[in-house]
Amino acid sequence: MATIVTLADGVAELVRDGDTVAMEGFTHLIPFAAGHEVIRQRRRDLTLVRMTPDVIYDQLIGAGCARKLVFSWGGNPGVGSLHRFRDAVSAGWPVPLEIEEHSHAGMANRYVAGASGLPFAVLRGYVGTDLVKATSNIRPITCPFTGEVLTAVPALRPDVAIIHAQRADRDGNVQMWGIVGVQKEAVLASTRSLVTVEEIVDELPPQPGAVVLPTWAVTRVALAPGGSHPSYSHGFSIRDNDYYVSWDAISRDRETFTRWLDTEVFRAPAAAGGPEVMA
Amino acid sequence: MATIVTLADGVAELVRDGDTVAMEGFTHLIPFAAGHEVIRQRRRDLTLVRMTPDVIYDQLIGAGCARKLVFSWGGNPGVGSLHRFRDAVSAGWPVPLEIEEHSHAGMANRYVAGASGLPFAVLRGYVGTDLVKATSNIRPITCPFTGEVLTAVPALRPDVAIIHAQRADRDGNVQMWGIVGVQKEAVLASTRSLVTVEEIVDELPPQPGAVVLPTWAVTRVALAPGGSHPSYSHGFSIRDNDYYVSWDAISRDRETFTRWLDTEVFRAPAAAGGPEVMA
Amino acid sequence: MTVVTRVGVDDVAWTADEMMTVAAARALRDGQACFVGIGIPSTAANLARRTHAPRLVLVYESGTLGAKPRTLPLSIGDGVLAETADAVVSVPEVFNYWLQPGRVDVGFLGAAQIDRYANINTTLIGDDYRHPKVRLPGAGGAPEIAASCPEVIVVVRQSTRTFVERVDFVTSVGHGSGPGDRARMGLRGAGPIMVITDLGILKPDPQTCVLTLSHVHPGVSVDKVRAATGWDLAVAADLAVTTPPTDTELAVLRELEATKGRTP
Amino acid sequence: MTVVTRVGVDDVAWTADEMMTVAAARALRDGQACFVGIGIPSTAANLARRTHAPRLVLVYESGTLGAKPRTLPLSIGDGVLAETADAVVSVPEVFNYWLQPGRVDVGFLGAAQIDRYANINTTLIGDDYRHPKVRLPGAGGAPEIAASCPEVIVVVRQSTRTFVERVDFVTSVGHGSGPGDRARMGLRGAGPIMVITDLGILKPDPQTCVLTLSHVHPGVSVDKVRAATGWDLAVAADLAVTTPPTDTELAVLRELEATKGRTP
Repeated sequence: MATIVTLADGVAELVRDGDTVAMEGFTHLIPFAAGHEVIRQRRRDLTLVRMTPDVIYDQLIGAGCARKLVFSWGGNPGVGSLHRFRDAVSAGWPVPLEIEEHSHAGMANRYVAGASGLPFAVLRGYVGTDLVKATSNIRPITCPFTGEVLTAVPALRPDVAIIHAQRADRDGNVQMWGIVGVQKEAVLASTRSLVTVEEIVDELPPQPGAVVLPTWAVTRVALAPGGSHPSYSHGFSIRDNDYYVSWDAISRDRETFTRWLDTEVFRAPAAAGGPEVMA
Repeated sequence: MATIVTLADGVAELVRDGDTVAMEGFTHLIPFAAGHEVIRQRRRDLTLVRMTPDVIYDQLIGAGCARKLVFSWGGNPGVGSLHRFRDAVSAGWPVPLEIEEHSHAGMANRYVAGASGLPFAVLRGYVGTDLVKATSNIRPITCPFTGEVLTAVPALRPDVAIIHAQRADRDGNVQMWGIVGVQKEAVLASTRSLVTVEEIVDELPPQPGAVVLPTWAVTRVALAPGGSHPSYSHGFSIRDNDYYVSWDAISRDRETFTRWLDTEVFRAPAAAGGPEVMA
Repeated sequence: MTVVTRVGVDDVAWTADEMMTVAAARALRDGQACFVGIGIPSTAANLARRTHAPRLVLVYESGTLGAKPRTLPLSIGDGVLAETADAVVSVPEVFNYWLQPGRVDVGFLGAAQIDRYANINTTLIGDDYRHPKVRLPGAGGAPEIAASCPEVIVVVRQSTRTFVERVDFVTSVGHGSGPGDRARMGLRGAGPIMVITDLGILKPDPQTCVLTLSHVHPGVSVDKVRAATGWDLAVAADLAVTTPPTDTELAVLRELEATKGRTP
Repeated sequence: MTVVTRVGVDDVAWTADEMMTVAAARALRDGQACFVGIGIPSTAANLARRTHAPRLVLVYESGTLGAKPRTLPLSIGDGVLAETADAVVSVPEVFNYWLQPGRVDVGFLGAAQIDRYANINTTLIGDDYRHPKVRLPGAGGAPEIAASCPEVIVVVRQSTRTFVERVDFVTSVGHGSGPGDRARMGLRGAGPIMVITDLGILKPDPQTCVLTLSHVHPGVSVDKVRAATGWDLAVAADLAVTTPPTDTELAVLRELEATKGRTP
């Protein structure tokens, strides 16, 4: 059963140096507040997993939290490149970053395999691309009935998944809706999970399009209203596009970035979720 | 794009002698009206696929429509055995019935593979059971990363899927909710599909828990209010348990059954869906 | 089965099925997730939820996670299960994301035949698959429940017809042909930890995996259980008598049975 | 890219990007389902839906099937896509149930580099994977769109930097190394049937699969296209000039662009 904790306590308890951490949210419901808390707690040597590492992972990488990135598309959506990611890959700043690169279909299926308790997933993918050479864990697999050769990818089994959702109830059942991405699979594939939410309510009202993660499939829930900013939480907030645009200039330069990190993350309080807010 | 037709026309167009036909609905939303129409149109040599062949398949088998049954659990739920199924298997009445037997997990994954355009699915299943000896298409598969041996089952690719849903709009988009079973997968795995619905509306109102099949993934939609009776359509009808109980006596005897077939199916009109009702 | 066994004082009375259901309910711990089939398992799980295990999570193979039915369902796919569930998922999802990874702590299974290693047959009676003496419903979700649930509890009425030396068809693997067999097959759950019958409770011997009588229900003799078993039944050194159903258990159970299939 | 190409009469004017977007929109047929990425593909698909293809089904990899955005989305996961979609599914589902079986008729792709066989690179520039000259975003959904959509249309601005003899990294397979290669690889879609640029339209030669100039946009010379191509570009015998954007197309396109990212 998931218990409700503060964001700071949740990160302190669940995220350890050296862990493999998946923060998911496909454009929508990106767990920025939790990511910033991971930076604030100065976690190191993380293997960061995410289909679409965008601004939040650029920040984590620039802050030196990661030693490896497992991903399928890394960019600032609608804006351009991730400068901290590039700097880490090409110049090793602030620490070298190993990469493991897949396609979206491959990553999604790797989470599905993890969520399903299977060691691998099968898909029609990667064939003929140079990803097969660049990434070691893409292998052919033969259909035992037709002889057709397909592609296998290994399950993802992160130590901890971190996602943001709209709501939880006091028992720790989690509800999210709108574009739900791969978050259910990320949570179910991971050993532990932390879910930040916009609000904690007595009862989850039925909601069209909602995915519910029962409390017994979640480890910790933390209140973090606005915790997906600058992405959005459908029904609660809208995307802050200016933030994404301005990130380009902030992240381009190591010094500007370091200043931003200091002001906006290290000196900022945990976004929300002090015990008083939880009442 | 799905077009809206009468049930009689839909069955006449989509279901052909010798076809592999999947009628799905897991206790809920069982397409009885469509099944009766298949009997009325005297289809023959069908390979019937269904996870839980219950009363509707007992009726189709007893009416001589099937030459083969692919399934994972065959019974009259909460009541007992399927007498027409037993009679066909053991005495070949009215025609011999070949069977291909799986587990639920195997059947569900076979539909998933079909829906996904893959030739097979992988699961942890069947190992150590006599199903492996009884059924030819269950094979071991080795994980190319860990060396672990798992089980593969081939994709299901029926010629036609038939399901019942609560609603469609006039464009042929289909909406169902409550226990949604394996119907989406059955439709997506099949070459053609027929969906009977409780009502056809101008616009599908958002509905918690709803699965929507877009019109471009469906072949034909037919109006058949009450078309899931004696099973139920969540929000429209409740299960007619007396029917299930009384089926035991009706089906036990060939003559009683033949009389029932004549009165309740052959002499009954298509449940609904005449053009006038569709307006 | 409506034989009433009168035990001790005259005003205490319950049927053997009631004792079996109560014993099955007691085997469930609060907070566990339980994969429930229709019939006695569903009744027992709902009884447990109304007595000592209010936070028991009921998972039905129809895809209802955390169903809290107000009335006893007639089938695993009753509307009351969907209406009261924490989440309703597709059938592929319930098997792949929930059962297969071992997320559902306990699986409840029935049996048409069960052997000394708790292997289960629900497929057919007879020795020819193509021409069975009796054709049974088949596997359903049982093989993978037996494979993947961390623990399995079997609930079945005891007779020599059911408790056989060797099942005619292994539908669901218990302990295979003995110690170490599950591990060799790659089955990740512990398999059947308990078989609860209308006469008593059997548990696999920790050394041999052979089902051994650990409890007799009140008023049932060991000889009676032995006579209802198709192999030479061993009896545990510390054989106990099952605690009789309490007044509360019986009252709640009977109230529950009366709601069966009723519209809530 | 805001260069205005003035063509013919003085009052007709559009940018090269507008011509490219209009040409891309025209390539979509009514009733098709189209896998849409953000940027020009999304603009073109939305333009098509507002002009000649009102029943075009827009599928975004975020899982929105049949999105009908009232404003141009800023990302593939904007709320307006979910709100207006026929169905919102999970990301694994959009790839497994919808893209992989070939249910989405047309895939729209961009490119950082594209070669004569329409193989696409969106991963990196340079010849050392571990130490690239320029690191690009990577694959995203493109490899499987290129593999599984029955048809692929590439939309990309044309220059020798982009149209190269050989891509530095094959992120998504076009026609591989020539005729028959897709079939040998087991790729089930037809691959790129058209590359639409700001200068013209290229199509794979039916015999050789080599991209060949089939259209030049109004006011663009063949020499200009050749000069923007990193290989010796062949020209189709029946080379045509693209029909200029109509007033309606331009008006709708500009109105659409003005809505970008606006709350509807």
